[in-house]
Amino acid sequence: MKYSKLTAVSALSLATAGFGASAQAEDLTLCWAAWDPANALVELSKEFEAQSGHTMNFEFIPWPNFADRMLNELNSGGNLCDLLIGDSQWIGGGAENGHYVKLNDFFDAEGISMGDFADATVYAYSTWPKGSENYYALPAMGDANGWFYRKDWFERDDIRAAFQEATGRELAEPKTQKELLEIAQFFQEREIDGQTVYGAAIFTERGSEGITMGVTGALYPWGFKYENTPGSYDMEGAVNSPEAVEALEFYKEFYETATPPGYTNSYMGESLDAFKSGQVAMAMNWFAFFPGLYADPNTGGDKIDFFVNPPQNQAGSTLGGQGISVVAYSDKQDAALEYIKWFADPEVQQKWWDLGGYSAHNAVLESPTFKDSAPFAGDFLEAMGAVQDFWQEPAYAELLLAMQKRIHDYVVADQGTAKEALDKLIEDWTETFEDEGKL
Amino acid sequence: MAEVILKGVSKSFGDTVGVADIDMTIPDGAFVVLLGPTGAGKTTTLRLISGLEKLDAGEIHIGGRNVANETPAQRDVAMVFQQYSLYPHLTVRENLEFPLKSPILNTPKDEIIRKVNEVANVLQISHKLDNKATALSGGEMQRVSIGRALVREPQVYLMDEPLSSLDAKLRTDLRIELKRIQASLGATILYVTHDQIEAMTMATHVGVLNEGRLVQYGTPRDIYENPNSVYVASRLGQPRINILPADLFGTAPKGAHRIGLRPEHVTQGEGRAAQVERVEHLGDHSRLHLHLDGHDIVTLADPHADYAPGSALQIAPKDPLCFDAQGDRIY
Amino acid sequence: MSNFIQGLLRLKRGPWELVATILIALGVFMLMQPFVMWGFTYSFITTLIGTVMFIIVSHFPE
Amino acid sequence: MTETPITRAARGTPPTVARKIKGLSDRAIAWIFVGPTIFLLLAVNIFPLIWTINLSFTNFRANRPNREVEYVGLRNYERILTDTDIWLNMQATAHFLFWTIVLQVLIGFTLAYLINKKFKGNDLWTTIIVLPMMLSPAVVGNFWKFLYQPQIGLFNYIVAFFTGKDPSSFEMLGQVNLAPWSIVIVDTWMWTPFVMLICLAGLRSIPDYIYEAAEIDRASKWRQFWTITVPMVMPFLMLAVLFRGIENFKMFDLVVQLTGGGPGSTTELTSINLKREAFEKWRTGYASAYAIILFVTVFGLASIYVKALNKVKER
Amino acid sequence: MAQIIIKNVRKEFGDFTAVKESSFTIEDGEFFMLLGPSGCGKTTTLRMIAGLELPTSGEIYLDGEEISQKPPSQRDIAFVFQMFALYPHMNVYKNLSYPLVSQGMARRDVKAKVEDVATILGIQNILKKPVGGLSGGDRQRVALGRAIVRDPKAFMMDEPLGALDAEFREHMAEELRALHDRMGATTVYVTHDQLEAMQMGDKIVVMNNAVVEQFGTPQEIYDKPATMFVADFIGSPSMNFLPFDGSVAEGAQTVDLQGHSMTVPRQMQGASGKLVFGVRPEHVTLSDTGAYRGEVLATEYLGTTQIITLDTPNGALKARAPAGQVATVGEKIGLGFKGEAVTLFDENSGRALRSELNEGIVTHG
Amino acid sequence: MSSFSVTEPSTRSKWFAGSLVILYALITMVPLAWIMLTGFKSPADAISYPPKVIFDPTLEGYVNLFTTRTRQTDEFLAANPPETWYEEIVRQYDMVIAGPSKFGERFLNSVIIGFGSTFLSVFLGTLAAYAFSRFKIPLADDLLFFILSTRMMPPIAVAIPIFLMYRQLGLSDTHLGMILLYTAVNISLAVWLLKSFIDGIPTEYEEAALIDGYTRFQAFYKVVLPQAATGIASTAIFCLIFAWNEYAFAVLLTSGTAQTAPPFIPTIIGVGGLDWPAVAAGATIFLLPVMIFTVALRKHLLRGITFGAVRK
Repeated sequence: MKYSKLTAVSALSLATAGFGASAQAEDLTLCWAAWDPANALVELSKEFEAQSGHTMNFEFIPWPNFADRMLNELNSGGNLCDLLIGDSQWIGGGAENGHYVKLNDFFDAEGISMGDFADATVYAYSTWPKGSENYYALPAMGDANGWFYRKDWFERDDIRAAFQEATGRELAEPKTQKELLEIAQFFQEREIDGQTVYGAAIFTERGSEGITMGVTGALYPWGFKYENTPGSYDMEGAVNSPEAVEALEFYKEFYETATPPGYTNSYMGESLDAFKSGQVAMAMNWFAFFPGLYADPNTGGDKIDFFVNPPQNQAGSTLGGQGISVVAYSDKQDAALEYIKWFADPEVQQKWWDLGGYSAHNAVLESPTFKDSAPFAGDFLEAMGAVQDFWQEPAYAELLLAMQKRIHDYVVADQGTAKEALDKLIEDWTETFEDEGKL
Repeated sequence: MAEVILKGVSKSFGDTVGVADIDMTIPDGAFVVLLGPTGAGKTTTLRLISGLEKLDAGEIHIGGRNVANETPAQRDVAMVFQQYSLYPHLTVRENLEFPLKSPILNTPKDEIIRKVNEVANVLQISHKLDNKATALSGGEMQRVSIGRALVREPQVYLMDEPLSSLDAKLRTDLRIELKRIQASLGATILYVTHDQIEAMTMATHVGVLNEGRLVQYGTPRDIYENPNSVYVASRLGQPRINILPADLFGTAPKGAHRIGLRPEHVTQGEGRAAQVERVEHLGDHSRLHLHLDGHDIVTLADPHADYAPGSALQIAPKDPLCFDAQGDRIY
Repeated sequence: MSNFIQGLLRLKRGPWELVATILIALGVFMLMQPFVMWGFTYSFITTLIGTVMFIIVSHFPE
Repeated sequence: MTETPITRAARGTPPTVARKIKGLSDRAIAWIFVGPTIFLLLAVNIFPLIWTINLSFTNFRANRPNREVEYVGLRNYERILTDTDIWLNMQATAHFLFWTIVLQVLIGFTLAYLINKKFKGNDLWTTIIVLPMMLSPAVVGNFWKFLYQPQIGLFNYIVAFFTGKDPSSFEMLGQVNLAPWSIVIVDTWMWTPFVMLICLAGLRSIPDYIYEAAEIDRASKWRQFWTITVPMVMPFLMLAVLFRGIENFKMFDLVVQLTGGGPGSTTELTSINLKREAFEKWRTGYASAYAIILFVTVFGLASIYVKALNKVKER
Repeated sequence: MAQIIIKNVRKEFGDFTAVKESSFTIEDGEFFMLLGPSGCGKTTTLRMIAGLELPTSGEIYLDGEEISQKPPSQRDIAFVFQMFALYPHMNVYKNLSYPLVSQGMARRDVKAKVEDVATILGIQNILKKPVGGLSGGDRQRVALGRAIVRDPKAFMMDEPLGALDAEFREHMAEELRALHDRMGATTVYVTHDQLEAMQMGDKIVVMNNAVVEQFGTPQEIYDKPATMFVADFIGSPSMNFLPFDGSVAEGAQTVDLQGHSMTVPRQMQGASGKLVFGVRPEHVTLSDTGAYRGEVLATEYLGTTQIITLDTPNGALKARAPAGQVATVGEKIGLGFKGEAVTLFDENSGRALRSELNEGIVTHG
Repeated sequence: MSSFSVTEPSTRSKWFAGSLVILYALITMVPLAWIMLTGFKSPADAISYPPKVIFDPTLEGYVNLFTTRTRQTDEFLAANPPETWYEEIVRQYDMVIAGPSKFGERFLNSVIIGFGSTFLSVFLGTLAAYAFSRFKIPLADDLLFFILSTRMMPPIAVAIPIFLMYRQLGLSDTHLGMILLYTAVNISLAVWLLKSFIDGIPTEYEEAALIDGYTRFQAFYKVVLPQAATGIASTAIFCLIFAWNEYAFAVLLTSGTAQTAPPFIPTIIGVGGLDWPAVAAGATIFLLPVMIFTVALRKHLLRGITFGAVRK
């Protein structure tokens, strides 16, 4: 039991039984964020250990530090990680700066076809330049930002009645962003079972990517565009379009009128906490957490249900998710590739989904049983159909930080107007693209 | 033991002159005291001989050897410092053993024990051998540091005001003891002090330094009785010699610019009338502070003689020392 | 005051160090003051001059 | 000539022993002793500094090794020094600096003054008071974050207890008007002992006889305080203020853990801002210029500090 | 200017008694020395007079007024500290004016007064200088200036020359005494240097172990020591003590020392047992004929005189002889003592036996 | 009235001063005491409102700190009854201990890097301090200022070129790299502090040894070193505390292999949000050595924090 569980691999006997591709057993380190799916991956990888004889080590870093630490690691040419499940936006930098191993030859040799994976995920997680057939990662974890709510409260008659009275509508999963806000405002500071509850937990985190990921959940449905013409970097009129301004003002209103006190710097963890402790009626978060939420003994099961980020002017969800890449500075690349090969196997992918990971393999997603395999499975497919991602430029970090600052300054620190914030954002971004030589 | 010869020894520190052009011979077995005020170059001379400072010019010979390029270790001298010469982290015994164990002497073990015990006996510190050096009284410490010089048989002992940090009583006792040890070992000692009593009582030779120069070198009696300048005359003698205009008591002696009158060389009851300013009763004698034509004169008197301040007293010089305008002695 | 100016003229360390110290302090103040933008803009050069001056004048005689 | 160890050694000893006796020259020892330190500092401090100066004139990005590096002259400096956002960061730093120093000096001096009354057990209590400053600022920042949690945090609870407010009605770390004070409070908690210790050294450096002289000179206690205590502690206080000034000007770990610069940019001190530029945005050239600006400022303050240090040392 | 009377003053610090009941009187205008080894209580006594310490019991009168429990500021006394206690952060002028400003004197008056004092002490040219860079002598002058600027009733000086180097000390002592002679202010001066005390003092109190051993003029104390401690402490070399077992009757004029009869002043008090024959080195005469003989151990040349150390049947003895007298080490010489200057002591109590010589000085029984 | 002296504060003012200082000391201890208490709380108690002062102590925080845990199915749990007390603690959440956490490793890194850099900086610092104290070194004042100023530099600013250099040399995230870096930062303190200690050892001792037949180098290690031992020891502790507490360089230049505890502790997470008892436990373990050292150092504290300028 215990410690031996991880290392209970009798290396020699099993190494030969597996792939046999590498002569020696290696210690591989896989780096990822510390969250529920990571635990699933540990479970899943035991099989790989048994088959290949390699030992898997894991370096899981909490989300707020994840990008910081990993990009730092890559940029310093470190070989801490052999395998990296890196955020979708990193792919540009990873490819251009040679952090990631290009996988085309390997895929060809091993017969792995990107056609077997969902198009949106291949586009977002694997390719650079976008849409080209240059692969730097294998889609590992599909993800998008979605919502969950207290189904038990939504179903309570007293609450339903009160809602009806307040809004003249039935209390149900919101169909638009504005309805979402209305529901949240309804629950704000409502007394339920002797406890004051609040509307919804949204992302407001400043340090890494939190508030951007949250606010884009409003921006995309309003029709926000990064550029007027894709690839032209002409942001004036797109980024600060009236719709974008409205969406931003909406998000600020949401923050001010329908979130629990103290949620000035909250991201995934805080959102989960708020929900699990029964403080909020709704919360936004990544699909990745949904299996865990569903399994939660207090607020899971039939107390919880899920919905896709509601549309406003159009449908739109913020893309999450990651591909798995081999780090170019690793000196165990062969073993790392072995892992990818193993991971790409449809059976493994199915198991991955069963354990709580979001597979992007068509064999899994298109399986007839998929939709009913979990209460959020259908929502997941729907969300993935309308996802948008942040800039995937090599200068992504700079672009993101600018947005973090401008949005947080406006929404949380209450400085300036929405238009000013977006105007300044365009200035920042323009400067970045100028430095990049793209403008 | 050896003779030490200094030839034209000079040393300056930046703009300040340490010592300048010193010629001096310290005969084998002599007890030479260098006397002078702070900054006269006494300690510098000592440090030059020991090799702690490097010469600017001149030569130093120890036992006939020119030591210019030798390290302190190679010169084979022993030195007693004014203070801080005992290693506080060692016991008395270890302190005494320290020089014997040096790579240059590398004395065999039983020899070390023998010598240390011997020296401890001489200095009467045998019972303190295993004490930490810091647990000793000031007098004992100074005895041990002298002992640390004595365990060796160096060419010459150099002592830098070894008694100055002790109180008066102890100083008197150690003075006599040191003199006795020197005599019994026949050691060559170069001893630095600014205390004229020490210079006069212990030395076979006294060298008087002034601003880095050796101004007179001779026996204590010689220096006291036949100083070659005003400067030397005022170094020795307590109360200090009266330096007066040559013509204060009538015609000046030929060529003399100033005369030096030791207090005991003032004859009372004849000559010019001076005014008694103050009488200090010092027990064994009294000091009379006199005033004559705007000059202060100090002379001695019987302790019980009754002089009232303000009264007059006739005084006359007896065997004055005569100096020229530069302060050099004429006769 | 006249002592101070004389010290400056004779390249004495004390008064010059004082001038350099004041420049550095002024530069630091300009860097962080909330009043005028040009103060912020020219703070760096002020501090730099003060610091370089300090290094030089600390070798002047006392 | 008498037989001495030297003559003996000179005659028959092999050169190795002679060298052993003679040893290295003082000059050689001096360089051998200082050399490694200077070398290490050259390698780890000076060489990188020169590199930074060089980089500050380029548009280099450390995360884009394949891009061509261009010299852009003073453009990085120009950008930084005309950037109102950075100016705002500087003002946030100034707020932090000013208030921490004011509070620490007031409380620290008062404490030192009280401790100097030499009541029984003052040593023990002094040691206890000193503890916070020796701790890791990052860890301290981290657990103060816990203390500042609305509702569950001890700080809010205690404030609520004394003021009757609802503990969840205010958020030290999240509110624009409170966040700057949240870092001031923690820094003051942590570093007041430092100012206190130095003031205490200052107070203890005033010999009793000075007060006795003043007493003989018929100065009142009040006059003694202002004409003797305060001016004589002043050099020490200067030392403390300069040191705290330098330290807080480059403050990073504590604040990163506490507020991370937020909310918005209200507590984004220069170091945090610089870290974002250098290690998150990876605008290395630009950040280098930024670093040089901080360098020069700290260097200037440090030279004044060393002057103060030597002044205190002379006492 | 004032007379100071110390009456049964006692001072304890916790368990430690610094000064046992002491009484003496300092006359108006006197230069009064408190002399004793370190730790004898002399400084504590001085500080009690100044008000820096309050006595545990006893009275102190300044100019007829009982002041023993008043703070220093109400005593009108100036104090010169051993380490000078100049205010290090002020310049000379500020130091000198400090007591005046503290009293609330008008600015113009302060200036005039400070300049006056500076002129007296010859320090006008350094008024603007910080005290840090001054030489020892100048510091001393500033410290004195700060004391006299106020025209206090009395001056207290706590080893004011102790921090100066030996060469300058003698000079400064003369300056100080001259200043006193000019101003005529009552001065109480603490020192451990017997020569300084003899040279400068009008009167001396010798203290040892918190007790006043003797009180009198310098010559009186030298000639007629009341205790062995005083005899030993005063004079250099100090008094020779030749211990002997024997007895002396009241009225006796000789004592028996190792079988030799020695003249002594007529004794007013009889004693027997362990006694000590005390004679000053200058009262030892050397002769070839003397029956009481000693072996020369060492000679120390001192210019006009020399000190000859001899080994006698009663122990070591030092004699002061003219420098010209020849004495070779190892030689045995006859010794004579100047009988009328001899003091006999009781070794156990350490007290001098009463005799014609010390009549009126030694009163106790 | 018996032991009055004008400079001695009265009993009443002592009492008053004493109580104020003690009050401050107690207030200042509250956060520290709270964090130590929290280490012994259960996660629920840690975030309870109002904050709990009295609670059932548990070692859960410490167990969580040192282990990683996974949730298991009921069947699995039933089949494997807990064997140890710490296993039992996690069982109440239907979990099992999966292995050791990274905390031990990071703590060990702190120890290795701390002691390594301390040794190096004290070793080099002693040599340099001796040279500065005893020999005429050209431009010594400027060198000393330069040495000190390196410590004043903002770590983030220094980190930029260091990062690039280490990347080039392959020193990123290595123990050696961190040891060298901390040594470079610490050496200034070591040189200044030790210089002040060595300045306090009179040169006469070495001169005596030189005359007694020893070489300069022998005099250094036979005479100076033993006397400087206390100074060296306290310098070492100061250096150790710095390396122990350092965060900025650690967070920028290490990511795993050589990461020290300060950047790691704040990232200890539990299921969901931060696992405060585990964080508190980590903080307690991490802070405790420094507290002990502080008490041991109290006599040299001032010297250390003022680079040797102020002696107490």
